[in-house]
Amino acid sequence: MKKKIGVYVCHCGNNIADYVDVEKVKEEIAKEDGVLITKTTMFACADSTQKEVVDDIKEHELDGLVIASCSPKLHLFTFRNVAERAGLNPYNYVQANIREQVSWAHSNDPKGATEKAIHIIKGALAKVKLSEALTPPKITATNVVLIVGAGIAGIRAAIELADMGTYVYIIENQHFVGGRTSQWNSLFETNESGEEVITRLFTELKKRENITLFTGTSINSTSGSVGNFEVKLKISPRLIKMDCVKTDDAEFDKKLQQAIDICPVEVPDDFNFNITKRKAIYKNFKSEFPKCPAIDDEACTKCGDCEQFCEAIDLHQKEEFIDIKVGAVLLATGFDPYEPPKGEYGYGEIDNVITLPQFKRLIELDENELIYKDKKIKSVAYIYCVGSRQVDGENKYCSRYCCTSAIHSSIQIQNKYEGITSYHFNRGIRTYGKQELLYKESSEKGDIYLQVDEENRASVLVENGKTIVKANDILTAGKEFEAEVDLVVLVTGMTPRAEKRTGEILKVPIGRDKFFNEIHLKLKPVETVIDGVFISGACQAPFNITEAVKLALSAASKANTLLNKGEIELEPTLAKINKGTCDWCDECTKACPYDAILKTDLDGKAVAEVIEAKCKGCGMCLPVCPVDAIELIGYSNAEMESIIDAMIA
Amino acid sequence: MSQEKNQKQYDVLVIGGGIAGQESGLNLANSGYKVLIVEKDLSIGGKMIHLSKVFPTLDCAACITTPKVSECARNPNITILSNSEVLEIDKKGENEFDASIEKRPRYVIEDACTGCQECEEVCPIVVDDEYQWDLVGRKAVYIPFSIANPRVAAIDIENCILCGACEKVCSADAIDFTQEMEIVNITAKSVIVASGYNLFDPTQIERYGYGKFGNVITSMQMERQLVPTRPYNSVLRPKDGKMPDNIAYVLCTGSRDEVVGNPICSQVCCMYSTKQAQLIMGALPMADVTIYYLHIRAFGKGFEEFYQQAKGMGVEFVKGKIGRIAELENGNLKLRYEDIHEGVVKEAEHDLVVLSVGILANQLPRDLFKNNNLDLDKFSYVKQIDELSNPAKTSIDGVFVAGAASGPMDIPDSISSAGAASSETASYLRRSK
Amino acid sequence: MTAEKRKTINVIKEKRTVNPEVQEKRKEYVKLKKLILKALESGEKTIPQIAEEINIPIGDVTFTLMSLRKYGDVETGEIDDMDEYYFYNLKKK
Amino acid sequence: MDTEKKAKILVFSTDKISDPAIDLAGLMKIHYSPTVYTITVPCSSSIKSRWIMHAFEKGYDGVFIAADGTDCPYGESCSELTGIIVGNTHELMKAKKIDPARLKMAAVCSVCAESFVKHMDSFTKYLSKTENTN
Repeated sequence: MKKKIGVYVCHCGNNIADYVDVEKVKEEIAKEDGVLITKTTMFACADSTQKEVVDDIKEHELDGLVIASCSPKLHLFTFRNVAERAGLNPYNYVQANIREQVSWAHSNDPKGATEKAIHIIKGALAKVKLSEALTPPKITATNVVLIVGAGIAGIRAAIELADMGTYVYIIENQHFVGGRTSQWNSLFETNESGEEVITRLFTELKKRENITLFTGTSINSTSGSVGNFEVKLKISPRLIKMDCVKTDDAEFDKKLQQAIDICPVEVPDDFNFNITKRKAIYKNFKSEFPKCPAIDDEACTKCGDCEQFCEAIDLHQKEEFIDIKVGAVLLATGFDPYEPPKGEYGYGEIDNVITLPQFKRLIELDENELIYKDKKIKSVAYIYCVGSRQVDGENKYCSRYCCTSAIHSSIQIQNKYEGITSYHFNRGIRTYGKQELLYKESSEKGDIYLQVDEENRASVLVENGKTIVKANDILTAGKEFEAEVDLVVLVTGMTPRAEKRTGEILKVPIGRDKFFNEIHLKLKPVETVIDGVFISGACQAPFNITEAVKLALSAASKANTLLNKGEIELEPTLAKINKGTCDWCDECTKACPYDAILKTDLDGKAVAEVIEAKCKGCGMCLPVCPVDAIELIGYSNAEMESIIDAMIA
Repeated sequence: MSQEKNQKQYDVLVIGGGIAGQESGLNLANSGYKVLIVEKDLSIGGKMIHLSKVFPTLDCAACITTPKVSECARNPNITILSNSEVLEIDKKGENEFDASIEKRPRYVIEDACTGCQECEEVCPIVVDDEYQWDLVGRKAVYIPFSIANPRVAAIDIENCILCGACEKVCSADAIDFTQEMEIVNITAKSVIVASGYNLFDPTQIERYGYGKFGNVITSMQMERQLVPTRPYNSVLRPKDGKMPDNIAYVLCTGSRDEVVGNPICSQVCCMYSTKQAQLIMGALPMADVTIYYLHIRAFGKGFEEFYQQAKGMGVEFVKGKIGRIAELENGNLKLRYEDIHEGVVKEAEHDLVVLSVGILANQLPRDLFKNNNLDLDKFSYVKQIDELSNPAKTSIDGVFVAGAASGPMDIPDSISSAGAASSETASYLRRSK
Repeated sequence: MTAEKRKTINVIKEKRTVNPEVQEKRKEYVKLKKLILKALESGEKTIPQIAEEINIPIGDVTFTLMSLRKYGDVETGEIDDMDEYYFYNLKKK
Repeated sequence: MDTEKKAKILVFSTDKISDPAIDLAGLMKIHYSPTVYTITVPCSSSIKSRWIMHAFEKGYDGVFIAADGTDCPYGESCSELTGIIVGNTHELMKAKKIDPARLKMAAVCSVCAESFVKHMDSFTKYLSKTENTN
């Protein structure tokens, strides 16, 4: 039992002190048994306070420490470090959360909040009194990272990790790498084309010996945990033997082309967002990587016509599974463009209403004249915020990239084709930062900007065979404006991937916007609550390419730091079996998800034993024991019951 | 503080101890690299440590910076030189940068000072407190601010009358007037430029009357009024201490403005103003807040929702262009503006006007490098020469850029940019080893 | 303490001279400080009340008063009936 | 209403999933009764019936398990196991003539701040009512 405990009650500026009477809390706590020092402090986390606590622990030889401040999710480690620096075991430190769960939650009731703070701290005191000094076990960690998604974020992270000395598996569920970036033509950040950037990066990727790429591959299942994940990968059949395909072999290319030509199956080409069709044998663009076409297994009728032309084709390929061992997983799975439901601004009903991604493909495909469905385009109306900033729909968020992307496309068609009039029906242009210059350039080129708001949106209708966009323009005091246009481009935003399985297998939490959720936007922007699982890029929120790459590189840095020492310190919260009481009934082994409990022999009696390296401290074995012979370190009956007592006392 | 104070060789020299410098320094230090952070200010923490709460999560800036600040200060692989400035960097070859650093005297022995503030009490001088953006005074010997790191006193020698009172009273014998400016020469294998940004000076826009009208303040001055360690007891007008009840924000002050030479958007003002408006409504429940804007750039994760929340709380957003601000006899301000929704010129009276000042490039990196050219963009930000695939890469191999040194950026963007810089630096160091 | 207290101030005095403007500003501040503290001797006052009583520009009064408050000479009282101006008191030390 | 004695509720939350949601409720300043006290455990399937029974003995009016549900980082068996714990404890409660409705369980995801507060409000209301009728 600890007898010399120091308790510090944090004002947190006025975050706590405005609602909790910290002086009263201090007085009440000072009366408790075993409490030697009680102090209040403006910012417990400030370096000066940390120093003061260290000095106090040393001077008064404190044997327990309680800091009542914010959520332990923010500062548990900060204060455990404080304890450690003063020579106190970090597990003799307990944090009482009197901000998130007291002052903020009950800011409407200062008296109630003060009472609750006292109870919460008493609970923390009860815990610290019974706390044991613990040393965290270390596990070996594999310095290997699995990157899911070979779009720009994934490829960039792969190269960087490889250069920092980490082995990388990178998987892509498509048969080709490059993700969304490869689908874009000119990129607004630098005017390079997506294809160029991906080609450049893929060349770099191929140079690294410590990167293995699997295309057509997804995660089938995982087990294990940080440092040692075991992942089963599912490789779907490409139906063309990749190793048969030679580069710069004109003869071979000819044969492949013949095979493509003979293929009788035509399906919408999703690389071009379905504005064109492709065969069941396909590749996305000229320099697509890997440099080998693929056969769309779902679309292919297996007629076998192609096989006669090309020996590389193998319609009998089956899906394969391989097992890999990795220390961490980095998700860079990207986004799906918002797909408007039929009828939203005439989409799917009016012939010449398309989405921004479709428009971008169209610009890429139309070399000299902008033609859509055999009609030469002389005027374009852009309708912004389609699928973003929805008032009634689910997507409340702004998709961040689309204003700039639409404006950039508009500039691009001015430069590439002659005499096109552009109308931008926007809800406030969000060309933040240097992107503002594009907005300026487009306005100077004569693009017409009309602003609408949530209540008065633009509408698209057909009158006498002509497509008309109507709106009340805020910029001209709400005057009704009408434009007859050849093409309507719906500036669609980003949505989370429709493919949910990867996130579900890895149990990555999702946020209110349904994108993957990081732990903290500012403190831990690429970490998730699942240790060893990182996220980066557009799978966590809409981002443009530069931003996604920055996040990918951040995640690479964090993953490398986690694994490069070859070992990771774990929490020492492990299950412990009271072998005297144990009657070996097997219930605990059945409950344990990690196979961490074994049958062993104790002087002729069969008893259970915990394998420490496997135990993750979840405690699932605790309640199933019929004789109550298992305790979790830090959560023993004595501790739990004394906390329960203390909080109501 | 690092034990290896006199070390002369580092893997990485980080210029700037703000959030970007700290984040990249910490990442690299945690991977085992030796890092030197040079901070020109008396404390590390940059701009962020002075902010109140941060958008869109409304957690307090101090709660996020102080742990990072103390982690930096404690990390055995990090050495910090505060109150110091890099004068010149000479690239001698791959992995070899010679830097000379000016270490200015504090006139206080850092290790001896306990931060007790007894010296402040006896100092007879009161001058503008730059850490409170001149809203209140400070002494000539002073601790910069309560959560400064290091939290030790310094003497502002320009404003000192050399009375010696501080030295007499200091029980720790920490005052030392014999200190002189030192030049520290070090070598580093790589450099991260994380020198941040400057705020736009609104005296350049005369028609807003900043500096002339006491109740026209900058957003940074409002920010200080909203922190726990604020200069006044409440949000008050600096001219007469009146509690304002009708506050106006003028967005795009010094941004998107060709006339002042800054045509780009500052990326943060819309959101920090929206945040301040929410905080003001908490601090002064009776006050009305009007935000005059051109476009609201609520683009980041959770920003749009935050903007809608502010509207829901009753913050008034007026799409309008401010023409001129005039001061009335009672200290109130009259704003002439073009109401874009209605297409007419209007006037409105407010009792406090906050200018949402934009951000500008820090000029420091411009002439730092000898014999090498550090390319800048046309707004004097450090140029990212391969923005899409190597966002931290600059025109000098081995020199990387982090945070707002490469352009306007909010905190999450600065942190991810710093993450990228640390990662690119680490692989550079490994590649060229 | 065994050794006599150091006096490094004498070292710097030989090297530096004090800018006369700084001395001027100090005199200004001391004068204002005295006036404000004196004005508050007769009881709590708002900033406009002090400014009127001592006949000093109100902006200067606010700055000096707030500095006095920061260094513990003055404390904040209640707000006036109009919810406009706070009263300030002398702080008993 | 305010003078009424508020029901004391013990909440078992989990480190990684439901406790962050309770924190988030605070961050968003959504209020609930201040007589709700939280104990954090690694996983909701580690809660022993004896702890819950102990709480009732000591005078808590209600016990609420903010379960991980399918989000549990430790495995999918969590929900099922937590359900069994609640079932077993209900039996023990019946034997001691404690209204089984005084123990509740619901899955609370890491961002389910609003749903947590709703649970607290309705549970507080229920417990206050039963107390009055008892």
